[in-house]
Amino acid sequence: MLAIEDLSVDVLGKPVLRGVSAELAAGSFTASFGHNGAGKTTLLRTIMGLWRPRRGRVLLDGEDISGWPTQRIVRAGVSMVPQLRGTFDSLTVEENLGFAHRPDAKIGYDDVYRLFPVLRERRKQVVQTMSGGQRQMVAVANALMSGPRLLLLDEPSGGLAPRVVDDLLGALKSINREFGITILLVEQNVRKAASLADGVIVLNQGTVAYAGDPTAALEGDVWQLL
Amino acid sequence: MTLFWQLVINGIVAGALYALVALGFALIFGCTRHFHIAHAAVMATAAYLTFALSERTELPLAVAAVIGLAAATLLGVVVLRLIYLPLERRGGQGFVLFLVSLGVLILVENGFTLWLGAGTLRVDLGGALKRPVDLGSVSLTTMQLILVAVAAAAFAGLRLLLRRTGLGTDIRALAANAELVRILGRSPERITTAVYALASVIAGLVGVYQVADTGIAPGVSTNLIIFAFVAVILGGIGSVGGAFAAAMLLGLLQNVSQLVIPSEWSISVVFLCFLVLITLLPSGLAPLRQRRGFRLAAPAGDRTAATSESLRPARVGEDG
Amino acid sequence: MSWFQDLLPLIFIYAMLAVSLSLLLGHTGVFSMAHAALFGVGAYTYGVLTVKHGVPLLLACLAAVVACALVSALIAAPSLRVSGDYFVVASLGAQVVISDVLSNWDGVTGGPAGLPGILRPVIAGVDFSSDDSFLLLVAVISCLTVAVCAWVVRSPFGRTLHALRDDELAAAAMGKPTRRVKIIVATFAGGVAGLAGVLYSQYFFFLSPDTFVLSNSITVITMVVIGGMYTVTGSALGAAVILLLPELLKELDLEPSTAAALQQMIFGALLIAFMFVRPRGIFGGVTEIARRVRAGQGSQTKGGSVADA
Amino acid sequence: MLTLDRVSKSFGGLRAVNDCSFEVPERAVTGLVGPNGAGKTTTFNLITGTLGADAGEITFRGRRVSGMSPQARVRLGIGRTFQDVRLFPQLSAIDNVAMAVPDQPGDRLVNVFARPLKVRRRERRDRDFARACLAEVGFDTAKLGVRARELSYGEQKLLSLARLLALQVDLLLLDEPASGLDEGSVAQLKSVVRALVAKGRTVLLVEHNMLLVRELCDHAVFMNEGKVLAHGSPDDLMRDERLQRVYLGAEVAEEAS
Repeated sequence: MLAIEDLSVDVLGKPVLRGVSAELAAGSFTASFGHNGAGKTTLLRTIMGLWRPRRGRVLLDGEDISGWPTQRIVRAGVSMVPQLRGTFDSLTVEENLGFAHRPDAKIGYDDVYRLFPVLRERRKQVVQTMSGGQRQMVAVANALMSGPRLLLLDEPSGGLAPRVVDDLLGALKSINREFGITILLVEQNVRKAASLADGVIVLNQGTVAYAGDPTAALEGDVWQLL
Repeated sequence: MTLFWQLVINGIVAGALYALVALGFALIFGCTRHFHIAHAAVMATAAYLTFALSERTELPLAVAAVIGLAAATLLGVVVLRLIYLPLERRGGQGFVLFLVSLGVLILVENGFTLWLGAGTLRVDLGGALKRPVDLGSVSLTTMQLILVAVAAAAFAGLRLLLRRTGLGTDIRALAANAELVRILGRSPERITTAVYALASVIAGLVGVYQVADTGIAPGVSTNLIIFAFVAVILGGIGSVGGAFAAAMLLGLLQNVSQLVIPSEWSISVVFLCFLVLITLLPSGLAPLRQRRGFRLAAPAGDRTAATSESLRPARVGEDG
Repeated sequence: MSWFQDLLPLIFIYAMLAVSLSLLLGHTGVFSMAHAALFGVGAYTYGVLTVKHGVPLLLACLAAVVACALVSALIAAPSLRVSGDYFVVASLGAQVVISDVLSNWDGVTGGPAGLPGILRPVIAGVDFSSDDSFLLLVAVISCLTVAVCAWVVRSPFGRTLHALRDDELAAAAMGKPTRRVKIIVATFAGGVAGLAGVLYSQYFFFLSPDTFVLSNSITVITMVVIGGMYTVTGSALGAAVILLLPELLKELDLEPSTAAALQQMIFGALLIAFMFVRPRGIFGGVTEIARRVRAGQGSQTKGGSVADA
Repeated sequence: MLTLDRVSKSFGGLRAVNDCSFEVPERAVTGLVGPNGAGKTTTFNLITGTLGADAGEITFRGRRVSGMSPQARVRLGIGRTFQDVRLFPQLSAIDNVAMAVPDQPGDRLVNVFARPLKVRRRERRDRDFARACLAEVGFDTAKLGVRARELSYGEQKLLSLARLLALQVDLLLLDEPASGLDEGSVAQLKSVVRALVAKGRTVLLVEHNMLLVRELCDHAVFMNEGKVLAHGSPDDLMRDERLQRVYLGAEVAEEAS
């Protein structure tokens, strides 16, 4: 569904991605790893239209979306959970979801509340006062409310307790299975993410160091890069 | 005692004027961190156009005022869309925006001076609005009464808008996390435009009032905006309610101080108090009221000093 | 060309003022709106001391510089405890207060009517009261001041200022006493502004509070921005550009009030235009190239693509 | 050398550092490891004084430093690098390093006027020293005059390390020094850190690269959710079951054993 072709991106004048190519099949669950500064976040932001590529294209269902404004990309069915700042902290849960909601999305409040029951209990609560795990749930829920076919997540488990990470990544798996949403997950938590994913992309210094099967990734030399 | 209460009344009237300006300025600053000094130009536009249209043409005053208000609102939006947003897209931040904002202010204000002269301009409203209303031993004009009512209504209305409407949620969302607004497929520019329109309408009202009451002259609107700055800083950045309260306080202080200090010193008194106050309370009056009331965004608690400033030239910078 | 001779001392004086502001604005990253007020404090201290109290001219000059430096430090001290946004408001407040004092404190400053009868100095037996000799004096002092400021900017102290401007937190993490440095540079800039004020009062023999109002602060800001706030010489040249502009307007034969408003409008338009076209000012790019040539790095930067990010 | 005793820091409702206690032994490399958001960088900020602690004591060589300004702590001998590098973008590479040399007479405006010769002499010496620091970390000497913002990320990282060397502090806090560096630079980094310790310096570093931690660190402290969960030698730590579960994943742990 998503094809990245020879993508090069400069951020603040410095090359961050250099000729990255990758493909995500519809309904797949792909995990991406790499050091800080390897270009993972830049890859996601470029797909979302927040950075412009210097070279290369991003194709969504065969259509070139690089150069589109973010709004149009979201309407075309791509959503992102940004790193750390995926919520409106001074708003309540319900206000967060309401802001993100698109009426024509096939996912609604009920789906999100079924996925994260705790959010239904706390829908009147201001996000600021919630725990890290719950906030991250709100962040994921926000992205879902815009009705994506492709969901990008930037280190959603950063700073969360292990048990919460399991819950969250488990929820991602059911988002992938039940709603049929394609997922591209950037993670530090290599083992857990790799066990969920059916494909892995390892970035190093702005290039693809490995792309393919998750188990093979963890056995080969690629591991040395992480 | 009569004098005291009259000064209190005058203080409330002045405070209401400052508060209306501060309300819009705080809304914009809290949402976007734009130090929008050209807010004064918006106010002046409403005032000057109302004057020009009613005095120089045959238009009825009410129509002139509505056109003036509309033009002021348009100016606020145009400054945002044609100047601030394009500059922001090029990486210009607080310092650059402040300089252009200053440029817009002197351009617009002097443009009107060039056109209409540097004297004090006033429109005549006729008797009804200027008639004093007696409140026991003190009095104020009907117009002043309306001003205070408008300020109270604007405050309550804005509060309601922010808390209870979809636009209010959008505005608070923008203040909380502008980038997420974009990531979720909404347009921060569109919400910002709404904020500017809203704030500019309020500023326009002040302008119309000003030209009908004490009159408009070069520097009048700049003085008002300076009071609004002080109110926003004292009220705690991001707090619209705090700005409103601080503006009322400034108005009262400026007037009541005249009991003991000659009136030509009253502005100095206000600013000296301000300088002393921010020395003692660096984050304004906000810490005095911990209640999470009327706040657009969290204060810069965990943000580091370098990132919480909006006016740093280091981020200016690139040729071409 | 006699108008030009009349203008020259003013250009030299405003060059000092602009350079002093550029130390704060461009080199330290502190946005001050009170420079006209500081200018006024210097001018009036000198004027009042010499005219009303008969203090010897050089002593009065020294007093003016010191007073101005102290006022500048006083403005800086409280607002440096908090972030930069406050400094704008605090300096605006100071500008308004000082303007008020100059025009309302009739007993001392002469109030709105102004303060006449200021004398030009006699230094070491040389009388500088004629226009030509005074021009020479102003030119020498101004050039010296600009040179001294340029020297400060290039010294290790200047480097610390630049570090502070770039990232205050990191500068503190490198052990620099950030607050003290800011107060010292504010004091120094205030002293320079005071000296400019003294020369201004001597040039006109007369002071009026109208000179030291907010709009004049904005004019000085325009000089610095247009000349190039990141370079000392650029700021000084900016003063010349901005002062020559009204002379060109005079060719249009406008009424004085019209000319004044038009002039301010042009300043406003220039501020806007420069932020779009040349945020580093007219002379900013030039000195940048010079810097690179000096550092021998001209060839190292690839087409400037990095800088344009 | 450095002791944290029950230090806590909250942001709003979030306890970023929670009752955190550990010790950094002298003349050794200590690693601070844990998942993102575990409170490592906040701990750094508390040690350097960028943030004030809500509770607890931090002592350095027996002196209580909590409450001191960042500058005072630098003078006592605590210096740091930043995760996001935080160079002075408009200054040249050499100026970035030279400005960090402590006790410069030129730091005082008075000396610039009163003792220009002394300032100039010292400045020449400081620039030489800065050049030496840059050489020590393997910075490309052809780029000494280039503005920091025009350097690559890897070069900026090296520059920030050189800046820390110029600061001549005894305790060096390195926040993710190896992230974004290529293998050659990481090797350089390792040798620099080892050389520093051999000269009697103490290093505390935050790092995600566990292999580097294992090679470089004598001790490691494991943090999660603002708390210290374990400390010991890196090898011991990597065998710790909790740490494997929370952070490492089985494969690294297998390699470690």
